[in-house]
Amino acid sequence: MSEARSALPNAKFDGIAHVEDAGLRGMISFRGDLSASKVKAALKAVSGVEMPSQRGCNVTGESGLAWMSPDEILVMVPHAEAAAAVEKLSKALKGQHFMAENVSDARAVFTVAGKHAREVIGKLAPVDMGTFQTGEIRRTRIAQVAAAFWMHGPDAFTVVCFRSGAQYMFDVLSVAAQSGSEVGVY
Amino acid sequence: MLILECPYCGVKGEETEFHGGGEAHLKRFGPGSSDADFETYLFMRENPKGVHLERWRHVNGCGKWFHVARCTMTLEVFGSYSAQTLEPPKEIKDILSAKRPGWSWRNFS
Amino acid sequence: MSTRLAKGGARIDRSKPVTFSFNGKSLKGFEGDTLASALLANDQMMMGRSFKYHRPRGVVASGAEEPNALMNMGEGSKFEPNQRATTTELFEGLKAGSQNHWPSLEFDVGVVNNALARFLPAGFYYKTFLFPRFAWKHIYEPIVRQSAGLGRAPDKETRDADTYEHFYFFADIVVIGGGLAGLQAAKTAALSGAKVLLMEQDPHWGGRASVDGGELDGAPVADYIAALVAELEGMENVTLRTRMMGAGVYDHGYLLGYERLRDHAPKVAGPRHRLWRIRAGQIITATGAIERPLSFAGNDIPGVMLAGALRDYIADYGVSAGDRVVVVTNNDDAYKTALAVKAVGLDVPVIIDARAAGGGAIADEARAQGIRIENGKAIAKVTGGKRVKSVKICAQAGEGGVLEEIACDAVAMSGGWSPVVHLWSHCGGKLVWDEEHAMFRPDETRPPLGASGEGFVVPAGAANGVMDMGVGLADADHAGRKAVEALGLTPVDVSLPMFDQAAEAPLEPVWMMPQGAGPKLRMKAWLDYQNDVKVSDVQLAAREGYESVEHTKRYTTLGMATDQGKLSNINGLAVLSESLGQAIPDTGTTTFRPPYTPISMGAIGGEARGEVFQPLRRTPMHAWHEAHNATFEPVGQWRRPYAYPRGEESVHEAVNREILATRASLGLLDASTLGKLIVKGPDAGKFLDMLYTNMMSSLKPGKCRYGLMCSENGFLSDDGVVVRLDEETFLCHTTTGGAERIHGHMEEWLQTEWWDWQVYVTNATEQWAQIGVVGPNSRKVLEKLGGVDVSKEALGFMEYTSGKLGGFDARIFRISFAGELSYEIAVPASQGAALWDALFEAGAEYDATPYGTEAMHVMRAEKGFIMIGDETDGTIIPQDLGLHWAISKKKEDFLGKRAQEREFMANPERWQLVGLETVDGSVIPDGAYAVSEGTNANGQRNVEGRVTSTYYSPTLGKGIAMGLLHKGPDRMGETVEFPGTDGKSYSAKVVSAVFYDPEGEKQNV
Amino acid sequence: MRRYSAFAVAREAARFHSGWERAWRSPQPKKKYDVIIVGAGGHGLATAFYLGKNFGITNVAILEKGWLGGGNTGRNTTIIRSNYLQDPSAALYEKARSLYETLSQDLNYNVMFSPRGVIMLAQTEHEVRGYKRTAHANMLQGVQTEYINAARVKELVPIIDTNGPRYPVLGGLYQARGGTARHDAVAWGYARACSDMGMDIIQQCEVTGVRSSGGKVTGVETSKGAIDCDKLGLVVAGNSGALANMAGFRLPMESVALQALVSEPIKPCMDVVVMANTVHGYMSQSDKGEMVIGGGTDGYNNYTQRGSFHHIEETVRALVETFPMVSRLKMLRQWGGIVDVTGDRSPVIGKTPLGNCFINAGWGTGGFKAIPGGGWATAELIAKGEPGPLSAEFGMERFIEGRFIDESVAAGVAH
Repeated sequence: MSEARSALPNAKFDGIAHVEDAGLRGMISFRGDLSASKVKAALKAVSGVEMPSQRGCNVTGESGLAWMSPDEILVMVPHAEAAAAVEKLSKALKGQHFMAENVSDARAVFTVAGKHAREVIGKLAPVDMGTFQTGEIRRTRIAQVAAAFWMHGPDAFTVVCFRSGAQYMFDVLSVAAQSGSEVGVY
Repeated sequence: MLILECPYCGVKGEETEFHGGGEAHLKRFGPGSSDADFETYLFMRENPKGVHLERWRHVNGCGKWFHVARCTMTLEVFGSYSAQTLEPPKEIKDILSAKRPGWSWRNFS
Repeated sequence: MSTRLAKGGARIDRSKPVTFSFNGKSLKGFEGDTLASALLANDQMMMGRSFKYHRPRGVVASGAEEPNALMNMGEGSKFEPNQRATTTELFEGLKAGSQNHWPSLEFDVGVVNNALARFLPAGFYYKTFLFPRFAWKHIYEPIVRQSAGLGRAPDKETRDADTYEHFYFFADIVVIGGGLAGLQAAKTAALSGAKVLLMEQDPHWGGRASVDGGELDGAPVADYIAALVAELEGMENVTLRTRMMGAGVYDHGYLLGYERLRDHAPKVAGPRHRLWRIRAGQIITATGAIERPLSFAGNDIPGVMLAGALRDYIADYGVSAGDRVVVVTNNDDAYKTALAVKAVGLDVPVIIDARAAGGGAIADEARAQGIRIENGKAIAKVTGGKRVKSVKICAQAGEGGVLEEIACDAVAMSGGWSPVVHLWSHCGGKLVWDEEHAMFRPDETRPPLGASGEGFVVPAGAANGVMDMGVGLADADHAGRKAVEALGLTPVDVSLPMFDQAAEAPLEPVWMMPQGAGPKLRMKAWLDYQNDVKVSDVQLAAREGYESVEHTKRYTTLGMATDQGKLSNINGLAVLSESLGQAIPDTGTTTFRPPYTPISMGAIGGEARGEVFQPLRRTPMHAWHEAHNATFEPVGQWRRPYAYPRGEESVHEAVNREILATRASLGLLDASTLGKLIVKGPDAGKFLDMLYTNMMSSLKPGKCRYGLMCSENGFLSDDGVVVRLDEETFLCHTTTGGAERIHGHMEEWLQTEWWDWQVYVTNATEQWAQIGVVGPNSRKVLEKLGGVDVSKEALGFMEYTSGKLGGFDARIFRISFAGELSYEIAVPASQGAALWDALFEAGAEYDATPYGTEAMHVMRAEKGFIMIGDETDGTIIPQDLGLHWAISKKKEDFLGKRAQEREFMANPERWQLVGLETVDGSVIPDGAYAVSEGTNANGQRNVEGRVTSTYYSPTLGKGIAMGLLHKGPDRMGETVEFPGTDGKSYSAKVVSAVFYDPEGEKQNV
Repeated sequence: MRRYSAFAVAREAARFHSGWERAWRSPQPKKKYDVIIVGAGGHGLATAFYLGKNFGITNVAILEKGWLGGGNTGRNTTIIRSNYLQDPSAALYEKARSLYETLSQDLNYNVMFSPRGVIMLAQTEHEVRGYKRTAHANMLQGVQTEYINAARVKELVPIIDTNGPRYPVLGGLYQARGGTARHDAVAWGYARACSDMGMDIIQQCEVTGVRSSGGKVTGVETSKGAIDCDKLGLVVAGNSGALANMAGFRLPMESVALQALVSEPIKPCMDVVVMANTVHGYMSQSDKGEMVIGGGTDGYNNYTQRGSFHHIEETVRALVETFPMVSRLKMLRQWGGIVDVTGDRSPVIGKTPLGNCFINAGWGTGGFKAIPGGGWATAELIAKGEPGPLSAEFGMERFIEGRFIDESVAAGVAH
């Protein structure tokens, strides 16, 4: 079989910020009792990071955990390891009521980086980008679709949406990053 | 353009992150119920001028349903609370009593 | 004449000339000019024609309140009508043209309306044009429409060449208006630690504060402003924006900021407008005040201007409106205009002051300058046509007997000032009538209420009715403090500059000039310039019983023009109140609605246009479809291939070919859009039993079952195949449009009704690319890929397996929607395109044919399978469709069960699903109804059924249809009539809905 | 009543229009009326008018808490059409539309009914089928409509972009005799005619209570005192819930804000009314030249007559996409009205739990076009005490029986 493909391999746009397809990421939608120590241990074992607090996001490299709701965590691992991670979680939590569903291919991931990256997001999402910080994840709306984002570095954002909307997301981010559209507030 | 606070993820978001779900605390009537009860459950609405208890979902967010106490005349929001309850909690009732003395809504007051 | 003065003009740069054109004529202005000031500098006082009477109109104001000077601007894909000359910054190459006239501004045929004005009073159209009946639509209305309207419509094929965007911004305190009050309020708020956004609609800070000179703390006002701006610019917690208007205040502190980025620099790259969607903790409205005209006969003749505007043009642009300027007023402020005119060496023949006692200290100053002042006098009439020629003076107390005629070429009028209360009022802030200053100002005890139930708007300075500069600064500081306190912060003390204001004589309200003016004068005294509403019109409305202010507004169109009554509202209210013999506050105001001044539709739409107008969802195989000439159809936000025409083939021919190829050998369908919901947990079976009409808890792992979902109101809402993946896990397929809806539906019931049930749901729709492999050779092609045993024995009909199919991580479902041997293969989306290619490669020897949604529809109809959205329309219950077999009798409860027991739902008279075959093989038109004898009580033809799906079946070579028919299943073999809108009637025989392979032999091989 | 005509205007011009009499009287309430109508909006006034005209009942008071015609009658986008799918709706709206044809003459007041045509765009295959179905239904219902193709749409509406990148126009349902009317004039014309029949229109008179005894209404309490009546009609749109509450029953309705906006006026560029349901926007051009644009409803109960701006954004971008030149126009004014929406989004004209109290409500977003028909049917209901054929299907009992009148069908759900 051929190589697994992201929705928009190598898509790039340069304007007041740099927008780029981030390729495939391993993502597991985990639902369960987040306060259970067994669950915490299992999640740490597959991701290598501590359980984040409410709306928190602990990411190192391609792995990490992001708080999605009181009973949902997004587990991130390298794309090729997602299926194995699901297996590992299932084994560790056998007998418990939980769900670990591989949703890696249901997502598209972009990075938005540069001095005006905050403004690009701020044009599209109803979120106070003046106070947004590393370590937070925000699930919200970007233009007309549901999305989530966090910061993976200073002035650098990771944006996640559904795969089917990848082209739309790339296009709206590019429009928002068009040359000459600096707002100049951050 | 309302601002609502989701009691699950703590986000204070604008209305476009949410989806209104109509009147709160409806009692479901299933097979065996009377026609009148069933009609009331599906169609009859308080539609009050003033304090209203209603359901919202944080659809562009954490996905959770929750309840909101709101005034339909001023759009003042008194508070939001868990979806997993059959009546507004005491804190919400206290706020309502303080801000709208004598309030009542269906059989709550 | 109006002209450029030799000196002066704080806003213009005389070293930078700018060339522009007006009505095709090339003219010169300076950088910093507005279009209006540049036109005046070129002696172009007349700038347009009025709406109704097509009277010549000159500019009256210098800002956003201008009702007359509206222009057609630009060309081609950047053409835009109704641009206000007073707020249009001049730029090189600007092209403007005046509006609402034919053939030209100077000579307009429409002015005939003016001659007939006496026959065209307010609301005349309600009383006339009544006969003959057809004439309104065909004769009168077209004339009225052509005569009305203002600017030219953009060309019908115009696609706006500019771009627009939105921006979300959050601030503790937003100050609207960058005049002295706004700057001061922002300073107080910022020093107290609040995050502040300050916006100003003009390109300049300071508003009108520096127009009249004066000193603050011993320094010129302009210097004080510059220092204040510099101080604010240096503060981290302050954002300053010019060219940004506070357009509207909405609930919960939502505020629209309309930023005009490129209107003054159209050649620079970047968005033209940016609409800021601001969430403010507190809003301070420092929006200033607007001067009121006076109502005297001829007050609309070009050259009659607001006194403040006339002096703005002198101070800001070095432009004089005329050489001989008569000033007419009821207050002291207008005297400043007389002094300003005099100061640049032009003549003020007279100041006409309606007050018997005249003005205060400033009047003495004017007198000392040698200006003649006439107290207790009024203008009886202004003479002139396209330009003021003279004024006739009379006593204010009288009826207009002319005492004297004075030649002049401009009239500066002032009826007092009204605070700009629009933004205060948008969200429910109330007003109070200030008798002393004759104005409505914000009632601070009744502000608009925010999310917390507390007020969130604070007025400041002139917008709060405080016209005095020194007191205004204190008021602004107070507003800043109040807003800071409302946020729970502690305001810091800010020292305020000293300002010496000379004592002013009080204003005297003058609503008609002269007071006893008769009908002839009142018919020439304009209230609303643009819409041609006169004092006599409002009086007529009152006489006829249109007494509510809203009635008067709507009957006369007062305040409904593009300026939304900024100049006319208060004067109109006063005339109405007088006519009704009641106090002005008893009459009240009309409602202030956003936006403050009109904002571009482009900006409102923002980035959402063209390709990103709405999200378009694509499957992993989308690029292949595009490359293979697919015609698409939108299904929800998805776009699915409808058919794949080849060469010269029509879409219809392609559909037929796709069907025949599939039935004969092998068809491939991109079914990735089907919803796929994972339902897992100890209570998953119990949960699905409630959601589906069928019993799902009894399904064995590895098996598939077709299920129906109803709303709680009983109607069929979705269908699909449910697969039990393992003991605790189900995969529920939904329709293409249904995934998000059904996912939400499941979460709603789990979270709000059965929250103690142990079930989790995830929407895994897009994790999987899904391909329908359909046709007698489908098994062969899968076997060719290899890796999974898909034989009849290993994988029976309605069974599921998974494994490495040709190297792909596949889930394989043996289900059929076409009635053939068929499989649906799901692989992770990242592998979807590759599998699709692999199937075509392996299937080449079987003539693997891609087919689209239309072929899918026809094939399912040939099999009598229902389609959600075709057989159902939100009013259909499963029983109507003969789906009783899918409704569990054993279950006590499921969503919709109780509803289906209601009288009308259980009624055996409901129409039932049948098949239909036309007698002559033709295709029944979409949507046709079956008729029965007679008509109902409302005279409508009785009907007994309707077509729900109708197609040409290439398999059977004739038209087939499904439909709902009264007692249908009992009427097999009968013929029913379907009249078409094409004038033909279609006779159809009632048959079984399963047209193809009724025994199911094809799919069970 | 002095008749209106061009001649009358000319005669008055000679004396500076000093001789015009009041369009309607401003009376004090009497102690008792045969019928009290609560609500002097279009439907209330029309109900009163047809009570007088069709049944000779003129001892009628119409009570209005604000000013007549000041609710949704004066806040809508003035569209008139009857291309409804379901038989009961088509009958009612076509009755209304046909009455509009002669309303100016019937009332001697120019309501400017302009049958300029209404097109509902089909932009998906699903809509194509839905509108073809409606066309077939309309043919049998006696409603003149036709399904037209994209080229014909472009011919009728030159400013439309039928080849938009996202939702190309595939065709449309065209009702040539649909159109618009001057909304205020409809209320004013009915008011003048009612007043002329001797009915009392009492403005600034808020009903604060409904008095009843033995299951029958005896009168109402108002801000101008108690008034008795033999029969009571509640015709108060968004305030129906509150009135029903006073009368002691609940309604299958909720009140939400519906928004609209107008552009600045421009010279004529669009002669028909266009509704684009896929993208949620509709637009027409008023005689003044403004583009009149209708938007959507908020998803929550609201009595503030204000709505959320994002609905305006959705509507405007839909129109910019459908009519690209709109991008270069400006929004002059936006506003909201409170509409009462029922469980099946069709109106209620029917009896209430109180024997002599009747209700006309629940028009949602479509009340204006129905005014003459709604008034006609409600008058019949009040006069006879039982619904006539026009309103027979619109009683509240349909919710208990599960017998809905669902007009969303043609738009339907996606497949």
